[in-house]
Amino acid sequence: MRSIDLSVKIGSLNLQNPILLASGTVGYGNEISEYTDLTKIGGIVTKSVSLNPRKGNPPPRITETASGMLNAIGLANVGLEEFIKTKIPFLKNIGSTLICNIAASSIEEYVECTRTLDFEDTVKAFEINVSCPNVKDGGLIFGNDVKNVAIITEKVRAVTSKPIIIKLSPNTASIKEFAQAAKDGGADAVSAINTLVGTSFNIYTRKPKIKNITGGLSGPAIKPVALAKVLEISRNVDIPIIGIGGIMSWQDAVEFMICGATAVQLGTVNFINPNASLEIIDGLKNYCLETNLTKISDLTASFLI
Amino acid sequence: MRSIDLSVKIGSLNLQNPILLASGTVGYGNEISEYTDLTKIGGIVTKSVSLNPRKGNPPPRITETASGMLNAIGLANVGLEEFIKTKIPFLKNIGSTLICNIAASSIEEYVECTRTLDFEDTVKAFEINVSCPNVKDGGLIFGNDVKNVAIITEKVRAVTSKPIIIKLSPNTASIKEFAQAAKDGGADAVSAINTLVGTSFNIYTRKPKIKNITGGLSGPAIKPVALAKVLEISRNVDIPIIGIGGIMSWQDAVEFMICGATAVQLGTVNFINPNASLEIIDGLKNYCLETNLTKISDLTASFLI
Amino acid sequence: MIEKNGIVEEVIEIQNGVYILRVKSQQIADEVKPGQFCNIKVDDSLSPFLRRPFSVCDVEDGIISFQFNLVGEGTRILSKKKNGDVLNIIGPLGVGFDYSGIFENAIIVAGGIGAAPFPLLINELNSTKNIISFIGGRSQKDLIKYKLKNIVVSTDDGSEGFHGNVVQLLESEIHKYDKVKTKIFACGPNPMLRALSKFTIENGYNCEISTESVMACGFGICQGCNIESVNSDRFLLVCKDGPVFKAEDVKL
Amino acid sequence: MIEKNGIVEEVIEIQNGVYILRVKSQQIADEVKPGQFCNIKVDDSLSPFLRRPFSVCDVEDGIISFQFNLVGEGTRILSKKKNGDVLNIIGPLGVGFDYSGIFENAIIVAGGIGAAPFPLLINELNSTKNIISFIGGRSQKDLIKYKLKNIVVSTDDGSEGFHGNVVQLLESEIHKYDKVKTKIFACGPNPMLRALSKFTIENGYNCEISTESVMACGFGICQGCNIESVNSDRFLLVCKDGPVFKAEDVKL
Ligand SMILES: Cc1cc2nc3c(=O)[nH]c(=O)nc-3n(C[C@H](O)[C@H](O)[C@H](O)COP(=O)(O)OP(=O)(O)OC[C@H]3O[C@@H](n4cnc5c(N)ncnc54)[C@H](O)[C@@H]3O)c2cc1C
Ligand SMILES: Cc1cc2nc3c(=O)[nH]c(=O)nc-3n(C[C@H](O)[C@H](O)[C@H](O)COP(=O)(O)OP(=O)(O)OC[C@H]3O[C@@H](n4cnc5c(N)ncnc54)[C@H](O)[C@@H]3O)c2cc1C
Ligand SMILES: Cc1cc2nc3c(=O)[nH]c(=O)nc-3n(C[C@H](O)[C@H](O)[C@H](O)COP(=O)(O)O)c2cc1C
Ligand SMILES: Cc1cc2nc3c(=O)[nH]c(=O)nc-3n(C[C@H](O)[C@H](O)[C@H](O)COP(=O)(O)O)c2cc1C
Ligand code: FES
Ligand code: FES
Repeated sequence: MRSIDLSVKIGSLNLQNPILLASGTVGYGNEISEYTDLTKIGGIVTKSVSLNPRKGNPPPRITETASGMLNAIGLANVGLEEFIKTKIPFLKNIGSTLICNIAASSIEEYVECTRTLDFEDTVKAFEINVSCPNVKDGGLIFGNDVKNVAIITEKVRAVTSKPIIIKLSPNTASIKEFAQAAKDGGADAVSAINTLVGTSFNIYTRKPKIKNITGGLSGPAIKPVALAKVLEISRNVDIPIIGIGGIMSWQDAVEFMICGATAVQLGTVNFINPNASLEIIDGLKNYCLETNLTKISDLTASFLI
Repeated sequence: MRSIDLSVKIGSLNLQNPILLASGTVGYGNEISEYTDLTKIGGIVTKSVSLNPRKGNPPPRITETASGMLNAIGLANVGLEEFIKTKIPFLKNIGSTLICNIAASSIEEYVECTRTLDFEDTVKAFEINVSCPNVKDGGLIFGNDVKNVAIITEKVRAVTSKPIIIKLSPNTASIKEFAQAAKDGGADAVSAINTLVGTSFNIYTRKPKIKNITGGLSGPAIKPVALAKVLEISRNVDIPIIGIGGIMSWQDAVEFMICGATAVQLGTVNFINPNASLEIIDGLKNYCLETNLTKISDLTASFLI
Repeated sequence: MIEKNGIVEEVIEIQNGVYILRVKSQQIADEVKPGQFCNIKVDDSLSPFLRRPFSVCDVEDGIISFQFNLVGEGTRILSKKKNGDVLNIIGPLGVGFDYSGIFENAIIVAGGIGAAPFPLLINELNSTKNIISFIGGRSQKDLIKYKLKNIVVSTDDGSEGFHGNVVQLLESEIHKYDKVKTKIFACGPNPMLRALSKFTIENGYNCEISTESVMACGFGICQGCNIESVNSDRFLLVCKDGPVFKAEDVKL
Repeated sequence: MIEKNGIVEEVIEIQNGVYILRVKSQQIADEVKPGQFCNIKVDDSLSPFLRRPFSVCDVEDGIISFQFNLVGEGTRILSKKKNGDVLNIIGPLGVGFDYSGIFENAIIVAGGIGAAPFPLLINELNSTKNIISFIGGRSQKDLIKYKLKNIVVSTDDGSEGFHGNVVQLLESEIHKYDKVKTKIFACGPNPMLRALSKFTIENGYNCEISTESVMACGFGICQGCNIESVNSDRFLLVCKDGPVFKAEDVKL
């Protein structure tokens, strides 16, 4: 059997393969490590961390939808200090490339978190979440203002030399402008997409099924939208893209790469099949064999249109 | 059995019930009339008509997705003249309230179409499509510029006294601004939503599954997004809303009304169950009985949040 | 054209990956004409989302049958149906074959699962017609002969019959039949139909082809199944204007 | 905690709308403790999308059983499973009942389908324990007695046993049992658990409740199943910290 090169590069970040686990869908890696071998994946993006602990939104905070789900976890996390104290030690030992996702309610908070985490060798790159739809402060307020995205990127860039990935919101008319702003601000890559704003109501109580009223839509339902956003960025902005949104199978991962993604993240699928990442990596290998690809990176933006 | 009042009012337009058939998903009513009784529904919105005939996009122009489909029909239609000559006569006799959907590539074209159709008694209201994602000229170019939406509404308002409904795009960060612009321009209602921009690729040919590259995503996959848009408008702008997006069952229709819709439109479901409209009307009646509602219009914006 | 719940009689795998699904539906059985199709909801879940179109293969005692290949999720679910299962079917749909003319030789050209509509056509053809079935497949095991008549075979790999494709086979055999007394009925993959149309048009044969397209509704309301027309600026719809067209009327 | 394909042995409707699903899974059977649950993918389609959580009801010879109510799409699909069907199961999950203490009376309080986890608990309880099962339902037909012991019944409509709810029943009977030698194990709808917790906390009973929440993953990665904690500012997770909690530890 020929050997296939599955490795990909995002700025100065080398990944053994393009399969990452998405922020907020695998916690800090400990629980999922019982179901899958984290040493085999491309990397893991941690749950968004903020300067101070966040309790998150009250229950119920998830609900099922057609081929997807809504969540309004509200960036529940242990806060920067405890993250460094209790989570990093475990993460050091999982044998997987660690990308740290940062969420914040102010530009200063983004900078502060990045600066502090920059000292942690375990952290190989930052994903800056400017696109969480489920918190009142920060999140989409940043993500929907192209100037903010540029400023945040610049300021974060100033305090770290590690790769910076800006995670973009799909809840905009023109994602390419945001990708351009990220690039101009000095980002190494963008990831697309975060969840779409959605809601769902109980028709007997007339109350929202999610206490927060709206939540973020994820899962295969959003895959066509995510692919279109990746393609839009890919055709307009020269920056590596990490594709996210509804990936359930290796076929989906390939589709994202063809549309322009250098790597992809798996989110919701982890809840349904916690070993999906390894199955997808195997599928990618077979696809490369089947289609005579030696380097998976050749797939990126190989669309014929 | 108590009698239930299913009628609703949109501006000066009275509908016997809130179930409309969505533009582009039932042609001009003739084919679907073999499967359902159009005299029983609230009304029918015709396929977007433009001043001149449009051939539409080359095949393939649809593809299935998870709980949904993409289409890029490209506003294929017979053009205004033939519409009046050959379609209106049939539509006169279907015994259903007729709403005429107009698409255009220029403000003048919108005005011209509305002015001409205003003379047709059969046409009871206009739905102005400023949100088609599948044509290069017009469509989203208008729909994503709030100033255009205001101007189009005003100009169309000036040439007809029939109810005007502006059909809004979900491909924006803040749909409420567009609803407000429609209201300020003199619209009687808005309909939300048109399709979301999406794409899908064949992983072996690396070509898009839709020749037009991107298409519009419809079906249950988008329901949570559509509901959130309806709720956003409902909480911020005082204008009647026609809810659209992924309705498959009476439960979905109720959910839209609770979120703020005065009426709803059925789109993609017609392809799968051409008699869905009548089944949904029956379901609404039973729901009213079950929950002691005498007037379905009391449901509109009855959310408890 | 009706929407109807049919009751599955049985599903049989007639050869590797090729199934016959038999469904009780008196009304469709009474109405259907050769070359027409039905649009089937394979189950009542959201996945797969759309209906799936299949040609009616045969009719017997109020039972319609479909012949299908295992392709993806939809056909996999169909292949697992059991006696007594309920299947929601819209049909018969579209324009079938026109076999009303005064030809003598009915030549069938079928590639792979393209054989599906022909048992019904053969049944309906006036018994005075001379029926010849040219069928092709990649290999011997891909040949579908189910209820066909006077079969002449081609395989791409030469494992049975003529070594080559079915259009080449036809070209080499057709001199045996008087052109004006012959009508060709074809169904199969697009490249085959394209080659066949080229041949029949250039040589003045009367030929009808059954085409395929992605479909949502199957009865003319989604406009998703368009096909380029030769005679008009407008597109034709495979589901309503077809699936059977005169070879010279459409561009594949 | 493992992910495993189990083979369905059988599904039986033990009473109107209540099913027992028996699945062969030696590994889960060996590991599971009373009060733990499994997260089941009811089929391999996208709809329903998420797994469905069910308490393990009983274990016998490498076969785990679940007891469930017909609620919606997911349970409807489960109810149709046949012997030999494959079911993807993650489990055993969560923290079950703590029955290690030195109590003498094990009082079970179950509302409706809340009876599900108790057959396994009863099996595991030291045979020296005195087990009493208080069960409640809206009406006689809603009472689930499957494999329970020493059953005392309440119905909202008085059609069988005590006329009232199961917590009222318990309150009227509990004086018969020495408080310090008694431990209460409860499962049922939230209003019942709320009333019960209020009673047991105010009266100093040792009580554990099995709670429910919407779930996606079932093992701690989605953070969707949060429940208010009494002792901490942080939420607890029903799937990981529960589903069984001490009554005094959570706010329902
Ligand atoms: C008029 C007509 C008649 C047909 N008759 C037959 C028949 O008699 N026997 C038979 O085996 N097949 C027939 N087909 C093709 C058949 O519809 C597809 O094989 C089937 O839909 C595949 O579904 P799936 O879910 O198994 O595959 P998937 O690959 O999962 O389908 C995914 C999507 O692609 C579409 N699709 C896939 N293949 C085709 C195709 N070849 N043509 C059109 N759409 C496709 C499906 O409808 C669906 O929307 C016919 C198609 C048409 C248009
Ligand atoms: C830890 C735990 C143990 C459980 N044990 C049992 C059991 O032993 N027997 C039993 O009958 N039921 C049990 N349930 C409830 C069971 O999970 C739901 O009845 C089931 O998920 C309904 O699925 P459905 O598709 O039929 O209903 P649907 O109404 O179609 O489900 C729609 C959505 O709501 C969720 N949902 C619906 N009802 C509940 C509920 N009561 N609790 C949590 N989520 C719900 C579903 O998971 C799904 O996401 C348990 C729930 C939890 C959390
Ligand atoms: C339960 C849940 C929690 C999430 N939390 C975060 C988060 O903390 N930070 C973040 O950047 N994205 C978060 N996301 C978004 C995912 O990382 C991902 O962008 C999104 O779910 C789309 O991918 P998917 O369809 O594969 O799930 C969350 C998603 C889910 C479903
Ligand atoms: C095949 C197809 C064609 C459509 N054509 C039009 C159109 O011509 N004009 C228009 O305003 N909307 C058009 N739409 C959008 C629908 O009217 C509707 O807004 C959308 O499909 C969402 O509703 P649904 O999820 O119920 O289908 C079309 C949708 C589909 C699926
Ligand atoms: S399949 Fe819908 S118009 Fe032909
Ligand atoms: S269900 Fe996912 S964390 Fe509990």
